[in-house]
Amino acid sequence: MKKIEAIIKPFKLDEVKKALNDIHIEGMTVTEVKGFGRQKGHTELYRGAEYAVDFLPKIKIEVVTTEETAAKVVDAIQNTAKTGKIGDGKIFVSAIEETVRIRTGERGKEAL
Amino acid sequence: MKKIEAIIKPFKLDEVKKALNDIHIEGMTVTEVKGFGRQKGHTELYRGAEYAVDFLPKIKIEVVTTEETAAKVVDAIQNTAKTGKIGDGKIFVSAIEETVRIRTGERGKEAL
Amino acid sequence: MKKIEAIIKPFKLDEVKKALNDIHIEGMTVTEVKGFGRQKGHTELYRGAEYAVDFLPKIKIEVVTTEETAAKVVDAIQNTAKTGKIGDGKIFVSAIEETVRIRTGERGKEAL
Amino acid sequence: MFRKILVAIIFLSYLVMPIAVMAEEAQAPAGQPAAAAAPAPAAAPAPPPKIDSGDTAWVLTSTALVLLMTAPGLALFYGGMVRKKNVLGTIMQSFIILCVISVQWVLWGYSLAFGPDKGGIIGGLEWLGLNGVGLDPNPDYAATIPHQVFMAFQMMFAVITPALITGAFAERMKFSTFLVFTVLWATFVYDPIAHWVWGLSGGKGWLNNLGALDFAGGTVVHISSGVSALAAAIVLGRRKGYMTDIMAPHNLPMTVLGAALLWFGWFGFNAGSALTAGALATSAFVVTNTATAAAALAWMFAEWIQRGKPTVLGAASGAVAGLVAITPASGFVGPMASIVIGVGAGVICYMAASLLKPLLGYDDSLDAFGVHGIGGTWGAIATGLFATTAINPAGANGLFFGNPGQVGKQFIAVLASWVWAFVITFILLKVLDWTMGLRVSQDEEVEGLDLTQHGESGYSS
Amino acid sequence: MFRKILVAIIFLSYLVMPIAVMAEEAQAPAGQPAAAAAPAPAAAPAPPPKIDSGDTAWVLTSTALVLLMTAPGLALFYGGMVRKKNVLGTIMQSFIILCVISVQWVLWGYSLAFGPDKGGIIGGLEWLGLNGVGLDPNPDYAATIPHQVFMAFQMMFAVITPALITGAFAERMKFSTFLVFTVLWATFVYDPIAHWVWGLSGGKGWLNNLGALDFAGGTVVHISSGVSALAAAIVLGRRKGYMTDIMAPHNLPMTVLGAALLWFGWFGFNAGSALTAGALATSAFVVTNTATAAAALAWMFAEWIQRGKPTVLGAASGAVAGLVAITPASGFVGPMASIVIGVGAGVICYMAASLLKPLLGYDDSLDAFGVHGIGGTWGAIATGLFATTAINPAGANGLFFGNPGQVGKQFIAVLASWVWAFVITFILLKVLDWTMGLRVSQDEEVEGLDLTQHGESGYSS
Amino acid sequence: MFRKILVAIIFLSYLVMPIAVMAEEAQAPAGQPAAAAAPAPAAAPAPPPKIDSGDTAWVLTSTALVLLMTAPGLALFYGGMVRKKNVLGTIMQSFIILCVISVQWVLWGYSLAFGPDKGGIIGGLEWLGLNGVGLDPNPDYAATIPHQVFMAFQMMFAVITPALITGAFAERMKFSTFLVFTVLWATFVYDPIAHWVWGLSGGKGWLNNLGALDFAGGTVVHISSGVSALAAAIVLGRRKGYMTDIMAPHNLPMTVLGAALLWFGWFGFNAGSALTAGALATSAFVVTNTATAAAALAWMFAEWIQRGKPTVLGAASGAVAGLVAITPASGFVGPMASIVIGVGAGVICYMAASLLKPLLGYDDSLDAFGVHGIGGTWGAIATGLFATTAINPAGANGLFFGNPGQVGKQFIAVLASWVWAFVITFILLKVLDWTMGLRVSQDEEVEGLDLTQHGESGYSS
Ligand SMILES: Nc1ncnc2c1ncn2[C@@H]1O[C@H](COP(=O)(O)OP(=O)(O)O)[C@@H](O)[C@H]1O
Ligand SMILES: Nc1ncnc2c1ncn2[C@@H]1O[C@H](COP(=O)(O)OP(=O)(O)O)[C@@H](O)[C@H]1O
Ligand SMILES: Nc1ncnc2c1ncn2[C@@H]1O[C@H](COP(=O)(O)OP(=O)(O)O)[C@@H](O)[C@H]1O
Repeated sequence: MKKIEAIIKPFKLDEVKKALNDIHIEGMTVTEVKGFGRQKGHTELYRGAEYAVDFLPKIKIEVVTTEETAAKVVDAIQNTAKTGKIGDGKIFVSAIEETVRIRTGERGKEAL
Repeated sequence: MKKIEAIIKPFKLDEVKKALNDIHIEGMTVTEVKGFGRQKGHTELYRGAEYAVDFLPKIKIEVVTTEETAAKVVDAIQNTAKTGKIGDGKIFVSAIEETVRIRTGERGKEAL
Repeated sequence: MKKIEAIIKPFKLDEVKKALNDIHIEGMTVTEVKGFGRQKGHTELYRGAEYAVDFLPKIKIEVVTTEETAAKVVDAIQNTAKTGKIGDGKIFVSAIEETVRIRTGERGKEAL
Repeated sequence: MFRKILVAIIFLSYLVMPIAVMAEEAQAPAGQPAAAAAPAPAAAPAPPPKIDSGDTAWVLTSTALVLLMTAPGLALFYGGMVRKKNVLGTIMQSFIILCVISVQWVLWGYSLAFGPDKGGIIGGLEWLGLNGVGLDPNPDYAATIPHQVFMAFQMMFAVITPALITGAFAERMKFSTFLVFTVLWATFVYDPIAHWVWGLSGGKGWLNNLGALDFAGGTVVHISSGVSALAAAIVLGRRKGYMTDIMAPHNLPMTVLGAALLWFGWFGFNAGSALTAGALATSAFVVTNTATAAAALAWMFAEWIQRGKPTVLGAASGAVAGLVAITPASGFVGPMASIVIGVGAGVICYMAASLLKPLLGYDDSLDAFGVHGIGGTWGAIATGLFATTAINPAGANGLFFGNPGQVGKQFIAVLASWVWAFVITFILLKVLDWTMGLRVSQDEEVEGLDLTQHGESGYSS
Repeated sequence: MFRKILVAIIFLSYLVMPIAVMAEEAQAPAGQPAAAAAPAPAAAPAPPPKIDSGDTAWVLTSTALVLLMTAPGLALFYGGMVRKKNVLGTIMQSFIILCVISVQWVLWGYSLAFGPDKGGIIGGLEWLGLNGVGLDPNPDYAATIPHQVFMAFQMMFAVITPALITGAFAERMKFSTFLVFTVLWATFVYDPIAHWVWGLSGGKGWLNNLGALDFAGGTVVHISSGVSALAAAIVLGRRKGYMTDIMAPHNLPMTVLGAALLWFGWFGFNAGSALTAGALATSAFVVTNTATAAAALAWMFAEWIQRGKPTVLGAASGAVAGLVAITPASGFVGPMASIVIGVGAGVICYMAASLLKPLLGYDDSLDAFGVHGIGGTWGAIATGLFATTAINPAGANGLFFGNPGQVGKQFIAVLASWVWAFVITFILLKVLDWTMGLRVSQDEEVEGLDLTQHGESGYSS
Repeated sequence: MFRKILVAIIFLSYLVMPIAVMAEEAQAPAGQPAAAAAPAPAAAPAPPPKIDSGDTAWVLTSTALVLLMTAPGLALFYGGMVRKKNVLGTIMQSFIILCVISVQWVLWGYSLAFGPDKGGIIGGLEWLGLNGVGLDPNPDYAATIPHQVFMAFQMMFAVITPALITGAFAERMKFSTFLVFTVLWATFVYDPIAHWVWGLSGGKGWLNNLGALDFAGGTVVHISSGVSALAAAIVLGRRKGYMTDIMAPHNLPMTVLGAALLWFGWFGFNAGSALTAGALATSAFVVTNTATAAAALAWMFAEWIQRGKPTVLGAASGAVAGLVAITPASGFVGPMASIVIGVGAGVICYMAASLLKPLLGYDDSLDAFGVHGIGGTWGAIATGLFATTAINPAGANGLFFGNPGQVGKQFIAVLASWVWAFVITFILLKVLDWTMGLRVSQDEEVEGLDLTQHGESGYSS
């Protein structure tokens, strides 16, 4: 099994979720994160103290899926999360050795 | 080494933590996440605008441990996090190649 | 490619970020997490109800990088995040099989 | 089913209303009563009471201040203390009580509590719908302000009292049942006790007659709500996870804001109860502030000494305890006595909330009993100790001023309020439990009142 | 460029000021006018009006209360309803309007609205810079309080009115354009309408002359702002993501806090409008509270019946709707009528916000039109139904008290305000759109007003 | 050890109290003094001063408003500006000062500040424990309201002044030391300066005697606190991470709420200082509002021009700066002058906070010195420029009204307050540093005051 981790712009979450649903991905886990990269941040100003905030709000989506579907997931995310502007984010793919559904104890693909 | 990542229902965290302590797991990292899956969300209503919120609050627990202990960890989590109702969550296991304890620079098992 | 995940003390984030910049790491993703380990927590007191809070605020930094740079990243983090006191945190290294830059569709090293 | 009944009731009342409007206006009070009444027969024995603009300004202001105590004051004080998932449910309870009782009071509550006395037990129905409650002063209650200001000022007391109880059943009560309970409780617990202590129209309420002192509502407001809170905590039972899960307040700045607004509003409550803007209001104002400050310090130091840290929630809770305790005494005691009353309140209520409650094991979630029941009782007794006619000639002396009998009278008033409040509340809740159900389901309790009762989240992004 | 113009304006005005100061003081009003005026010729026909301390205390208090309505009241009510990224931008709009109009009013606003009448249409420029607006009473407006208190009380009305509009264009308006719009709107919409309804110095405003009743600002404040809000929602267009993205309120406790402060402050608004502390203020106070409570319940029950849940935002919105609707009627109707007005307001505004708006598709983001435009219209008409001279001899009877003609007068007042407010606002916004631009860019809208307009975040850690 | 001392002190004082109670009551003031005093010898030269209900209503209201300024006003204004981990510690400082000084003032503070004059330097101990401070008016201070209202009104000034200082040492001071400092500072800095400026019983304070004008506390409240804040910032040193870490305000809506409540409450502060409800209160009210609005705009535009964005924190800070600057002038100047004072305050305080502070490098964390020290100084001097007897015959003319000498008097008052406040505060803090320690440890500073000083978290879930 593969885990696809994507860092995307927050306002793209809804679209990405829909795209994944369309390819029958039925589960995912989402985390609010802060990203640092080429996209530059902003400065904030409080009574003359100027702070450069270079961590930007991003959303991390994690989907665990079978090897076969993994490529489709990557494509779906890449297509929908893309705006073409710097800061669109990354997709990382890694291996998952085992999956368990807590409710039933099912393992492997059935657990997804 | 293995990393066990479990997505569980928030109110189960305390129990799971205790169960892990019982099998001598001395460290873990916990993140507030939002989950999307078979468990359906709820709708919220604000002056007639009805929003379907299908991301549900979940807790992600990450434990890195030795290969030997990994199975025990999975079992401990599965047993305590289970309520039998949809949405109990998943456990994912993957490989960790190296671990470092920042304080001492120890590596590998000693670092856990 | 490797993913380096480090759990550090929150007030060390700025220093670590600078150290990574110095070795030309241009991207990273940061999450607020809670850690449980040897470092003990604190108790809170509300009208006589005493709660032991043993999850401590920590920061998780994730950097995906090439195999060659991975060791440098680990060292940079370990050196700067270290205070020598319990609770400094851990660094975990794992394998990443593929990386995609959403904006361009680039893959592999170019996507970092 | 509840929805259908609602529909019926609402449509019915809406039909009835316009008729009531016309009826009422037909005998409506004159706009400028003093002027209008002037050309009356010159030989009239008593001149028509004249409205004093300063007194009216003060009581109008005080009325607004007491409204502020319930919402946002109490709403935030309580709202900050619950878990995030119940913040709206908790705030809503105070807010909607303000709405419900504002209507109940105008329709029948005021008449029951302050209407023409029936045997010292209850007011008559003569003043239903504010019939006859006009803009001329009613000298039985206050000779220099329009009768309706007095009515409105008292309304705010009738509002905050049931709102105080909500601290006991926080985080687990069904909203629909809660609404019904509120109306019943106001009618069967609050209105009678208010009549006993303050009823004066065409005969005194029996506790009033007895000579028990209660300047601004120690028995009527605090004991009645606090003791009912105890009954509620017992009947509803503990929250799921009580004593095991972490139930830390989700937003203490909100709680402190609420406490500070309570303090601010309480000047209306106590000093407004003088119903004039003069020496008595001043005295009540000063002792209110002093007792509150002393109680906050006392709770803080007591906790500091006993548990090692001076907590912010402790200081805020102590302030509220001091406000509660000084309430019955506020028109009868001097500043030094108020320090003693305050320190006593801080220490006693601290012990009630953090020692007595865990000992006995009931889940009075936000210490409505610990602060209002116990603090109100201490205040009522302390009034019997420290009252002096040097401050208020219309009052009485207490034990320390040579009149030990006053303590006995206070004791009877306390006892009567305790018994009535506990028994009636207990019965009301039991009946509601059998009929509508008091608590939300376990799953709903876990998910929180905000989503399950109201379909909303307190905080989003 | 905007910055440079700013610099110029500021430095210029600062230069001009000291001159104005001296000019003003030269004819400044006496500190203790009554005393100073006393040794005037004894044969003077009318004695100099005497300041009443109680009335003054009440109107000073009321003025402060109405200030509280805008900031923090409305600022938080609206601020809690937007998304996190726009909380400061939204709060800032109310806060800065308070600052801008406080200055505009002193410099020219008061003169336009209340200054010597010019043909019933507008006030003259005689009172620019408060020239001649002193500390003696002006009996045209209020005989027992200093003229400047009346001015200050009215100032707070001029402040809150444009602030109400901001609910319509929340989350997308450019701050610089918004500032300019505020000044223009106050000058060209508010000041004239206020004059029509309330102008009394040396001639009556034309709606006043007509006999339309508006006790505390149903047309002047609520219709004018609500209808302008509709125009703004139409001209600015919908927010990006409207009807598709989740736009849940980011902090409902903040909204409830704001609503409760509005309720509290509104006692100053309505009961303060009596300009004396007596029977009329009392009556206004009581009906304000009653209508508000009834409206909150009505909205809550309407939503409960129709959608299945009683929401907290609904109850808070209903309360505001009730406050709006009772405003024009508050000095003319009795308590039972106020319940009818309140229930009507709750149900009608609920339907406007949750049925009418989605139907027509405009994005009146925080329902400024739905609540103030519709609720204000209902209140103005209802005044024509339920007004009675039994409450206020200086008023008039309404339809239900035998005077059907009053409804017609109310209708004209409503229509005039609707047309003027809509047309002028529409023109102002179009012109500003062509010149300065009304909306922030799409990217800025996504990033939020807080960062892009003000360089700040509402919340950090 | 601190805990043990606490126990001892508390138990001791509790024992002593009941005795004090009796002593006090023995000579307690009459409840209805006017009535009681009436049957006095008819030939008495001066009639007993009569309480005016309107004036009393206004000063009672004002007293409550000034309480609101400290908690929740200032508590939230400051609380929102610190980092999340220090929110409770910061709020607690204001809240507990309210409690501590409320007691200190009643016990000895009022006597030192306003008691029978000793050589123009300090009040005597005759009024310890409010001995002799009764419910009859004291015409030295206010002829138409009970003496105790005046005492309570002044109490609230004594409360807010040390609370203002806490902005300077936010996020790093030890709570126990802070408590001791507060009591000492009130006694040795505030009480004497208050006496110099306002002492009038049996002899004038020396600055009063000199003819320096300070209507509502420019020197007494703002310079004394602001300059002490500078001393505190210097003695305590910078926060760990100052100038390197991000220290953004954790909750700006909270700060704006605080600022708005300060504005609202400040009407009590300034207009209440008239001690009557009439022309003078009105004038003070109007100039307070105008100066505040002008200052908020000035700070906002100054920052907009210089840094490119109009910030919300800037507007809120500017409003507070305007309130500070108009305070000493509020009973002596007209509306146009108040605009000049306000604009000056906005620009000057902006420069102090955002240019001067980084230049000199001290860490006045929340700009207590920049706003209150600098703004108060500007206001005191400006009073000498713009004061006119046309507004207040009991005042004096300033430079622009032909009396250049007044500026000199103002300057002396400013200088005296600066020197006294700085020197005594410096000494007190140094002594406390050697004995108890001023700062929390580095680790505690990193963990935050909430957990380390109070064992609580501001926010949970
Ligand atoms: N090497 C990396 N490891 C982990 N996360 C990364 C890495 N590089 C980028 N990211 C994440 O991706 C986000 C977008 O990256 P950025 O360089 O700003 O733009 P782009 O993806 O368009 O090149 C960052 O904010 C960060 O969260
Ligand atoms: N394929 C997946 N990848 C990542 N997370 C998942 C996946 N499927 C489920 N989850 C996580 O597990 C949670 C529970 O899943 P759900 O389908 O609701 O119930 P169940 O675990 O009982 O089948 C989800 O809320 C989500 O956080
Ligand atoms: N086995 C583990 N798996 C995941 N996270 C861990 C593990 N052990 C420790 N951590 C994380 O590292 C943090 C620091 O660990 P701790 O034992 O307190 O101190 P130290 O790193 O100095 O040994 C913990 O708070 C937790 O977040």
